[in-house]
Amino acid sequence: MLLIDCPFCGKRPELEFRYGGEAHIARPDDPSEFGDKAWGQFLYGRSNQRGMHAERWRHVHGCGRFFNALRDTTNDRFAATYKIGEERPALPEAQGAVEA
Amino acid sequence: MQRFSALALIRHAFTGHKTWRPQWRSPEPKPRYDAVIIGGGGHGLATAYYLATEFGIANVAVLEKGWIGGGNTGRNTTIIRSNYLFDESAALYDHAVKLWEGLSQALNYNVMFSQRGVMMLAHNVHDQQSLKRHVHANRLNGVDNEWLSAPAAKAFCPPLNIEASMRYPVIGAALQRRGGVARHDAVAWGYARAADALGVDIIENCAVTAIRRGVGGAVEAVETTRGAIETRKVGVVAAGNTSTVMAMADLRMPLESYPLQALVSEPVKPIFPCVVMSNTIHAYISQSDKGELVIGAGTDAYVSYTQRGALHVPMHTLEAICELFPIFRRLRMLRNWGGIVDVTPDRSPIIGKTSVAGLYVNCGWGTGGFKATPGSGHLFAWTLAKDEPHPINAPFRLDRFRDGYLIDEAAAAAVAH
Amino acid sequence: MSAPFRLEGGGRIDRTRTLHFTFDGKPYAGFAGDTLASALLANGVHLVGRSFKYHRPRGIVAAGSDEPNALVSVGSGPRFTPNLRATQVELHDGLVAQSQNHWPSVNFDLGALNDLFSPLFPAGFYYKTFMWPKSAWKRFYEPKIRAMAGLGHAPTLPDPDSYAQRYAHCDALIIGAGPAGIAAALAAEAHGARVILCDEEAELGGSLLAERKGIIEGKDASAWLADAVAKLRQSPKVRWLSRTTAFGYFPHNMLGLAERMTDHLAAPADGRPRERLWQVRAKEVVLATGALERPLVFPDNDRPGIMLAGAARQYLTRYAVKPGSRAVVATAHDEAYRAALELAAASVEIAAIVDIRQDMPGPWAARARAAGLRVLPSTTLCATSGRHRVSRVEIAPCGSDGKIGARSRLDCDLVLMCGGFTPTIHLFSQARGKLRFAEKLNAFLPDGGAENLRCAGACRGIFGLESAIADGVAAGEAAARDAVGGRVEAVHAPVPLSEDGGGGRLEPLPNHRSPHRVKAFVDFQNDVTAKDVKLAVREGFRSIEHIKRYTTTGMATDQGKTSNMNALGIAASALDKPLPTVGLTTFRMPYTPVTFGAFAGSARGELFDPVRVTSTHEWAKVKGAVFEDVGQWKRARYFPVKGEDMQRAVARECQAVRQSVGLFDGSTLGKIEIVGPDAAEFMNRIYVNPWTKLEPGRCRYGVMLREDGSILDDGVVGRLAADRFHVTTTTGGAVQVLNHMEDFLQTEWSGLDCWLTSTTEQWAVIAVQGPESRKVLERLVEDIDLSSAAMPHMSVRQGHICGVPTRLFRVSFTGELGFEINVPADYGRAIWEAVFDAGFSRRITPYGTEAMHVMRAEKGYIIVGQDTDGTVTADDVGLSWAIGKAKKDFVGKRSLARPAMTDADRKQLVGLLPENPELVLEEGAQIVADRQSAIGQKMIGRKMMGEKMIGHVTSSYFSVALGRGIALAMVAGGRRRMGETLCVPMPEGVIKAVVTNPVFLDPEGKRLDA
Amino acid sequence: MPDLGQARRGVLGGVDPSSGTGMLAVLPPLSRLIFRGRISTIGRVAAAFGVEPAMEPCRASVSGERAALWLGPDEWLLLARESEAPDLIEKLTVALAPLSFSLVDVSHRQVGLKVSGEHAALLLSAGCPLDLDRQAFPIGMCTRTLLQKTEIVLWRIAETAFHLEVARSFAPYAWGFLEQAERDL
Ligand SMILES: Cc1cc2nc3c(=O)[nH]c(=O)nc-3n(C[C@H](O)[C@H](O)[C@H](O)COP(=O)(O)OP(=O)(O)OC[C@H]3O[C@@H](n4cnc5c(N)ncnc54)[C@H](O)[C@@H]3O)c2cc1C
Ligand SMILES: NC(=O)c1ccc[n+]([C@@H]2O[C@H](COP(=O)([O-])OP(=O)(O)OC[C@H]3O[C@@H](n4cnc5c(N)ncnc54)[C@H](O)[C@@H]3O)[C@@H](O)[C@H]2O)c1
Ligand SMILES: Cc1cc2nc3c(=O)[nH]c(=O)nc-3n(C[C@H](O)[C@H](O)[C@H](O)COP(=O)(O)O)c2cc1C
Ligand SMILES: [Zn+2]
Repeated sequence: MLLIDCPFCGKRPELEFRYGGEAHIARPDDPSEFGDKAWGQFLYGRSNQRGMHAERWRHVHGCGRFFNALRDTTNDRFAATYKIGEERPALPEAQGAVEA
Repeated sequence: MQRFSALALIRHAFTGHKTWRPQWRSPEPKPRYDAVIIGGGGHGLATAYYLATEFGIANVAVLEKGWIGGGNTGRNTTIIRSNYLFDESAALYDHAVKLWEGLSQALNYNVMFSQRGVMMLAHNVHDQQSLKRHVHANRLNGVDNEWLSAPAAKAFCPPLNIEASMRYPVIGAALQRRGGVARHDAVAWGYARAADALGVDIIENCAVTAIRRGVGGAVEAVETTRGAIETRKVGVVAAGNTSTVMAMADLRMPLESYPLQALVSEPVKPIFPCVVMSNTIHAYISQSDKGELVIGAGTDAYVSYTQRGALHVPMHTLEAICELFPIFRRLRMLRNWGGIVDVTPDRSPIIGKTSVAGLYVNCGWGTGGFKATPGSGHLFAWTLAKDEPHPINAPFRLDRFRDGYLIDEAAAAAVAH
Repeated sequence: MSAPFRLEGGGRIDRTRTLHFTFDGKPYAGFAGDTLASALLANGVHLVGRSFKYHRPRGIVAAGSDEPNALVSVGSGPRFTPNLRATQVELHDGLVAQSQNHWPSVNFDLGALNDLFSPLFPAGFYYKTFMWPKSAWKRFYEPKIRAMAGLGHAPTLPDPDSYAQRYAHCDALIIGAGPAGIAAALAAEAHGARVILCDEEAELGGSLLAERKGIIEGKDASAWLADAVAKLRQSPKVRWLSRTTAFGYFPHNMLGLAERMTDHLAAPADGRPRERLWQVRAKEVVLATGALERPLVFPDNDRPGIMLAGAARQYLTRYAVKPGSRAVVATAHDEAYRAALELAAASVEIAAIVDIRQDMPGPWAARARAAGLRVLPSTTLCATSGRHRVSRVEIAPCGSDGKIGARSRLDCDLVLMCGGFTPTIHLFSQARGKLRFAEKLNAFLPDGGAENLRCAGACRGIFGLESAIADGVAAGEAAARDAVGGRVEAVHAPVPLSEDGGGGRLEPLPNHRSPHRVKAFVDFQNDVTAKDVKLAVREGFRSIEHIKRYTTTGMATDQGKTSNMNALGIAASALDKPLPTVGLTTFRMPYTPVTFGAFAGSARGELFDPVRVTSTHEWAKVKGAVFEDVGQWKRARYFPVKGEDMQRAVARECQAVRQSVGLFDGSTLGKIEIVGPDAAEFMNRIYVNPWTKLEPGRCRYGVMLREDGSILDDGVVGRLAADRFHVTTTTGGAVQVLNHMEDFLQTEWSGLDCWLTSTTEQWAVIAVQGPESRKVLERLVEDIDLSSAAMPHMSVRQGHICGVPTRLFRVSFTGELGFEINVPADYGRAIWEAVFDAGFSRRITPYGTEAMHVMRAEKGYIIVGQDTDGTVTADDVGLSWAIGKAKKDFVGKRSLARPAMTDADRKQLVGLLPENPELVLEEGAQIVADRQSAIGQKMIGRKMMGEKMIGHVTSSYFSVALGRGIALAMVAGGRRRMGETLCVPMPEGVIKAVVTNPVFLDPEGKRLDA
Repeated sequence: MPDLGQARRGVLGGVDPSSGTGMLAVLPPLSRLIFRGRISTIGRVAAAFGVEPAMEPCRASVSGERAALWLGPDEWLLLARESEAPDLIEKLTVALAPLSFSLVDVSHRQVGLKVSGEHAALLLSAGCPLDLDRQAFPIGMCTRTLLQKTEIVLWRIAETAFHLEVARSFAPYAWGFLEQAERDL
């Protein structure tokens, strides 16, 4: 069970959270301008990153907030959590490196 | 290929089993092949086997980054059934079940396909509606599936608790008698041995690291940890790692890879005659020929490549197992493990061509692709050989996610495995 | 009753408490503090079971959780438990134990024929045969194979015991209470850490429990142990857990511990849980799990009476049991000499110490010789004999070239073996720590890269007693420092690794016979021999993972604790590769098997999943309602009176509503209050409907989509004020919808000023439906004008009912004039009863979900989740009228423009009337258009070509109001097919049905507006 | 027409609080309001409600018989005596106008339980995954979390006492779970 650092409440057990999928997939202001291909990618295309993955979590059984996290999917270690609207933090090379 | 039989065993017994030869060779990669399969799981090996047997393409390499069958093929709960709802899925999975029925003989390898019946439990009115919808659709598609009352379900599986006082009582079940289990490792090894005998090179410890493309973007070669290999046809069958491999050709896939866990109990004498699945309270269970209860747990909620998951996931499953089978409460977990399952938005696989010429993909089997192994391999081989899909896999094309023609088994009835 | 092999004095047993037990029906006695294994050995019983595949007689090999052989069944009736290690079963009075895997008895087992035919059963034989004839697999071979496999029997009765669970947190979790672990715990505690210390044994002490002569910090080892344990017990900062196995290491320093609480008691106090599962989150972990002794691999090394040297020492010193009278000691490691000396001192005759090594650098050989023991260096053990117990061995000199000299025989009743030690790195590896192979130690050692953990003592290759303690102190201090923070200074440095472990061997002992003829066991429990491993390599299995799976070595219930390293050694030499490059298989939880019940904990019966009930539940129960499960809720399905079946009850309930008035509990519907100046704008974006123009006091039926265009949920929404909406959702959708809304509000439209509050549980909802409903309510509602003019269909008012504040909706899911009373939930029961009383003269009738379903189907109202699945759009179910056409965007809108969503052949909701009005179609039944092929469908289970399923029945009931069966169905291009006759092929025959509009009753909605 | 204004029936009405070892108790009914709004509104809430809602995450502030529990960065649970809700809503609404905010009466949505006694934290740890040590979860800390299979609001009101808010229909489960867990102390 992961230990997740909610930007509001601090470190809490995974059970209190709900995973929210890949982060930073922005919904277009006007979806009608998106062609089928682009819309299909928006709906379904995912980086499914092996390595540092930007993802959303909601502290649903806590403060209720959605927030973003960077987690290395090869070892499940979190590198950062940050609030919605904040920039994806830059990581030192070593941490950000993607394992093949 | 050395034939396997009881007689052969007796003959070799006299020589102390000294003269058995490797079941598949360990060749050095050649500089070029007619086709390269990335991924030595059941599906990849079956693809190579059918390319060689059915389509006469034997100059094929299967590249496996670890050991063959070490992916999900070697870590699944081996449930085989074809009672899927939609016409497309029923056709796909039943194609596989038919191949399973003669597989041991075709491969000359006992894959222990055991048609002991797969029973899916209904716990409420909604379950009943959904399972009956399956029963009727299956019947019209020529797939066996029948509705059982709760007492009939218990008669079929005596350890089952059907007391009305249960929190979620069993109100009935759908039974596919042709469903069952098989020996997962034997499937990989059997295909490998048979493909190898036809000339296919099975190259282990060989990870693909890049896909090289030429003018017009067509596939030219793959780079591997054991050097570059030229080829015009690449079939990606990398299950949990598909997104990573496809990214080498700049394709972003409609896939997410999640940990899926399973566990076995200590072995006991035969007590559990069939396969039972309860989707509503999350339990999947059968007993292997070695005696351990094989139990499927759920997926963890997040993308991960760690091949393990959290403790609360198997705990949740064992709660359900103990409710359904209270006599198993004192049995003990022997081992728990995880796999990486590649899940599509509609929980149906992708088998077909891609926008990159010469690049084909077979993925998205998620929590339930073992059962499809022979069919999937056969259809994918067809697609690779003819550069067009077989009618059965045509609906499972990648660009259905662009225009919306999903085959949404999940939305229709959310049944895993 | 005195046991013949019990020593006069010594040991940690309590001789004042004699305990009686039976094994295979025979009575024996032992003492408190015994394990079943030690008590059996004290009684001279060595043969305790039969092996998995060849059914060979087997004895006790080890003294702890590493025991591969001595698996027994314990208890009887509902407490019968198979496959327990005799070495871990603590003796209690009245214990009943049985050996396993034999027929008819452990002494005479017909299964042993397998051993004779064993040349036919090499590794993986079953993959090569049993294929012909094809049908024989299912009918003959497989049942036979299954019956042979499986060790013990499963229990056949439900388990009466309970199991508990607990979360815990600490600064330092220390696993293993040997000298290293105890030292670590003391040090961590002294530095201010909250400590949990656990050990799988009944007593804390680890190897110290068998330590006779050691001196620690100037004290006798047992005195040191007693002091240390006392100190730990007294400290409020330390929780110590014995009989507690750390079985799993999970991400982010979460560990699973399994505590066995009652199995060691003769009569557990009633209600006390049998086991307790701990989920511990530790800031720092110290693994002090020690090391496991390895057997040696030599021909017929599996006979009863052949055991690990260290185990023999433990039986002697901890349990005061002589494991035999005359022993041959075979070793590749110094540690066996200690055992030999101690056994000799206890007057066990040592026939010889047979050491495969040429030179023994340590002091031990000299000590043994000084004590008069016969030490034979460069000697191998090449055969054993003795049917139910070893009685003789053959030894021979053996040079470094592997050449065997002249053989000689030694009589004995005990063989001790020691092939070296394997550090217990299981948990470290589970934590994904990296390993390093220490050549001199012949062992893999932890080498960093894991979680917040450190290893100490023998599990890190630090074997000396003093150094293990020093290492523990350093680890405990460092853990405290890292967990508690900068205030603590660690004083001691970890002990440097000397890599001097005193020898060891990872290959079989040489012998004179053809390797293909001997059975030298590697994995005792799964009957895997050295030649099996070699055969696997010969057959091309090169990866150790393949070798494991082909031979099943390491896959038994001990998970290869004693065998994995030997298998690896044999595999490496067969592959002709350096051992570290071959590597180990993956370590997985659990370290030792853990009871299912412990994982399931209290989640059984009522506590399996919360039972959610509404405020009228008890009332309905008293009225004899039949309930159905809808998610976690219990909902009244129907209210039978006087022995009615469901059909009759439902017919009566429907009639009552259509003719007079009925009462229904709708409290389970999800409710969300959306408040704020931007509430309407938010609604516009989340629903397909337009909301701007909805007046306060009015209601609207709302539909929301997922972003992919499919229907997510629906429900009536009341606008209470310009900035306040009362939203309802389906029962099952409540949580999901709130999450969906919060998601968009927080992440996409965070600029909108509105907020969501779940009010599902705030309101009890009582639907009063039927032409007489207004008349009933008029008597109860004080400050709301219920007249049609003042309160038309689809409106909401706030006021009071019987003095209780209410939100009163005029809405209808039945097609009748109707109201839904919302009152604060604690008043639900009282108001329900008040309405019931007020309606008495009008024969007000409570109705359940089934009647509700029938009536809504008569009106063509859908149920999301029944008439829709996740593939259905609003238009598919005829709800395009709800879509706000002028809206530029809403969630899901763009997806509706995709080709598949506009396909003319999409399934659409229609009504379906069976030609025979008596018939009720089955929900889930499939529909075909082509009559010809449909008739052919009478053939069950065979694919008919030509026909295509074009739809299915989603809802189907007998409608009393219409006097016939009605159904809703999703049919491809359904709206084009009005009036067409379609076929529903059933196993019994084809049913014809006509496609109609899905609104069967009162299409103009006159009754609603009454 | 009957007046049922006094006819409340709590979901745990049938529970005998003297059962068990006395560690569990059902709290009497309370007024409960969920206040949601931007942080700038909090000053006026403090003035009208008489309790300064905590800005620090997971903290409750108390004054007399009123309390404000931080549940999220824009969400507070306001507790007051049973009869006060209507007046409080009125007062707060007036005080906060014309700011935007949301105030919703949830008095019946949840049930208050009290877990107290020397082993209160230990008992809760049967199902609550948080560290309930005094340092990690001090008096005055409050948060939504889990009790086995149900969500709760957990608030430490004394060294050895916790106030739990449980959703109404989950309260029998929470009670039953805690009762069962008590047998394992
Ligand atoms: C716990 C669990 C239980 C399951 N239960 C069932 C069940 O009961 N019934 C059922 O039908 N299905 C089940 N499944 C699903 C099933 O296991 C899979 O769908 C199926 O085995 C997939 O086979 P595959 O050959 O496609 O993939 P895999 O067997 O995973 O093979 C893919 C291979 O590709 C290799 N690879 C990846 N990347 C590269 C690269 N870059 N270069 C070279 N090689 C690469 C991998 O190493 C791997 O060996 C379960 C899965 C799990 C994890
Ligand atoms: N000379 C040698 O080669 C050699 C070899 C082995 C051991 N030793 C002895 O080892 C001692 C080192 O002490 P130590 O403390 O490192 O080891 P130890 O063997 O004394 O203690 C390890 C303890 O860990 C427990 N344990 C292991 N895995 C566990 C798990 N998963 N859950 C719960 N408990 C678990 C065991 O029950 C045992 O009590 C020295 O006294 C030395 O004499 C020496
Ligand atoms: C159907 C099935 C049965 C298994 N039976 C056993 C078993 O009896 N003993 C065992 O140790 N492992 C058993 N395993 C688990 C494997 O040891 C292993 O955990 C699994 O293949 C995943 O590989 P990994 O743990 O090496 O990552 C079984 C696996 C499967 C899929
Ligand atoms: Zn939070």
